Amino acid sequence: MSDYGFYIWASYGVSAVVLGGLCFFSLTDYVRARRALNPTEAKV
Amino acid sequence: MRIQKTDWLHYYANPHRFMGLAQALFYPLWVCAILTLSAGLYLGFQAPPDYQQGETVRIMFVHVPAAWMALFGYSFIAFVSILALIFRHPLGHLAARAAAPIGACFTLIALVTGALWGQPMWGTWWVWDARLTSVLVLFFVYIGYISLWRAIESPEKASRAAAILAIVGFINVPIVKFSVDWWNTLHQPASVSRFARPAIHPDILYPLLVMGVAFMLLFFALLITRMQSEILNQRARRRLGGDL
Amino acid sequence: MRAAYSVLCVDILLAWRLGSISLVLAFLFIALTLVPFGVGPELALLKRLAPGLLWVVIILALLLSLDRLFQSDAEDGGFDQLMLSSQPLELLVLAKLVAHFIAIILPLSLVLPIAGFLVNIDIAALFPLVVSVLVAGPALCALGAIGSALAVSVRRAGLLTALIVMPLYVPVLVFGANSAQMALLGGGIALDAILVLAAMSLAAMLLAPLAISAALRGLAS
Amino acid sequence: MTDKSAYTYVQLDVHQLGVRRGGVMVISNLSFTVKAQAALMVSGPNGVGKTSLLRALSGLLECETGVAKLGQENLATNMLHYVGHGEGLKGQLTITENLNFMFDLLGEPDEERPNIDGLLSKIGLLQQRNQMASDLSAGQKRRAAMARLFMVPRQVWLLDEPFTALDLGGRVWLSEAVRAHCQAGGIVVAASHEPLDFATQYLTLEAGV
Repeated sequence: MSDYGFYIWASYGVSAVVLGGLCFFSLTDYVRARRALNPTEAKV
Repeated sequence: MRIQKTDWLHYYANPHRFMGLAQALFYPLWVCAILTLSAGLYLGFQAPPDYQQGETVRIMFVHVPAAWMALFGYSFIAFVSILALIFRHPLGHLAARAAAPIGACFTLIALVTGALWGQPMWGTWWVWDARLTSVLVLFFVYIGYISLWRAIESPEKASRAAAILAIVGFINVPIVKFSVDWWNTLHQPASVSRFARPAIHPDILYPLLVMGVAFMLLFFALLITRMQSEILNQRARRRLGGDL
Repeated sequence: MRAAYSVLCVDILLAWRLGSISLVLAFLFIALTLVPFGVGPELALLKRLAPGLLWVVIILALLLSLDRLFQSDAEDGGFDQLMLSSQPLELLVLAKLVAHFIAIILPLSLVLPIAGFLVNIDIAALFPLVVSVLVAGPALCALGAIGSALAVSVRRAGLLTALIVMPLYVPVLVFGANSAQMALLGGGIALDAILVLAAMSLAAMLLAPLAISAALRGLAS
Repeated sequence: MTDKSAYTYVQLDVHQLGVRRGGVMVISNLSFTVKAQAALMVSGPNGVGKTSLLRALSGLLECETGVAKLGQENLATNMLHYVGHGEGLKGQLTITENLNFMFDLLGEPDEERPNIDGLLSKIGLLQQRNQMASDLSAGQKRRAAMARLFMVPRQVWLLDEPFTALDLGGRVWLSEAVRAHCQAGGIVVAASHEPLDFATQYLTLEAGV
């Protein structure tokens, strides 16, 4: 793995950053939308 | 609008019913996605190096499933756009809009990992190979689609325009693939397709499939999350509008 | 048919009076002038690049002309008239596409021999190039018009239209430019590529009016 | 349809109309009837959906719900004229060219072309016949847009703010045209903020229904 370690780790790293970022933003958006509606919404 | 009770597709046309389903699926989907992803990663690093590509074969475990998801994501968008445009399914536009950034991210991953794999293999970051080029065009299609959503203010107009673009783009993608294939034979007649190898070894195949399933689960987990936020935001806006 | 014919004539007349074509031609020549500054004035290199360069520049020039294709109609209420016509909107849209072909692509392909000399085009490649542009022209108009129609309600639609249209243009560019390029290798006209272009043009001219009308019905109001 | 006096006397029924615009229902569940030979004036504050109503009736805007019937038939494009805010004139065409184009679009394929000069004198633009539409004043453009009403006979006229930019003479002239049209069995629906002297029926839209 030593020769190509950089490329492999970079691949996984980029994927993790992109997907992780997408998950993070999707989930925080979701939580924010929930919070914004919660105080006024009867059933959660 | 007449809703037939027997038609499962229209049963979930109602956002409230959809929210119920989405909430029931929310945790199971996320948990399954994360578990499968861990399993896939584990299998990927356990797999022995490939006899041709050596250790770099591990890049394939993200690259190939990401490319699958890039295509699947766009097909999904086109499919729900047809549902929305022709059968007037109200959740179609919502699903298409929520799926676009997810598909674009997978496409980006496929491109970047493709380049990172190309550098050690061919000594260059980018080759104008038919597959890579098609995926690049697909990425631009995604970007155009997302930009169109953002550029049009009125939600009905935006959803209509985006749905038409999704369908047009869906017809376009195979034509791009076909034309780029032809173009490739013209310029590098002896090129060997890099992915087509006689029978993939099971050591490689299993991690690949597990990662594929993991990405698919992740896609749907993200999809229902994004769709739910969209519905909640719509409700909030409507409530705000009602108060004013 | 009278309505469609009238749309065709009026659009050509308007393009003529507004001078759209002179702008497009000016852009074509200016863009071509920039090329030797960029890649160097070496004639052999230019000769090899010429067909592809001309094709790329034509596509960029066309993108400029697409911007206003439907927007002026949307602004002055012209679409309301088209939609209230006794004729189907699809037919009138088709007439507009044909008008755009006649008003922009025809003159563009006529000046190609002159423009070609700026980049030292091979005489052998010239005729195939003009043929490929003419055969691909309807597809270029139709696909570009889809982008223009989708972005019709966006105020500064230029970049957005380009972004939407570029991927649609890829197959046309591939077959168009390469059919002309093949002539450099001494093959004459690449008939199979021209046939593919013709098929694309036909399909685009048939299908694009449906997509455009569907878009305009919901967007132009 | 060829003879103006040959309209059958029917009423226009609008039933449970719903129109969505910008994500909200601007009109919901609106029902009303315009009697035969009547001119309905639609009024109401800004943003209440007057223009949307006219555009929905004309078919330019898709309705979420509801139906409009002229007599027994569904109201269709070839039964109506719509004159809205955009005049639909091409700035770089002369008035004569514009009117010819208008006729080509609106007329049935076998319909005979009316005398354009006669039409121009009727709307008071004969002197401007060879001027580019972009050179006309707002009122003159408005008159030119109204020319379609006399060019192709259609039973229902949908007029959005018909008096805007028209001078006194223009208003008198338009009112007379509307009365004559109603006399012949036509129906007019006009949205306006200012009083319309030709109105025989009134509908006030209210916000927040």
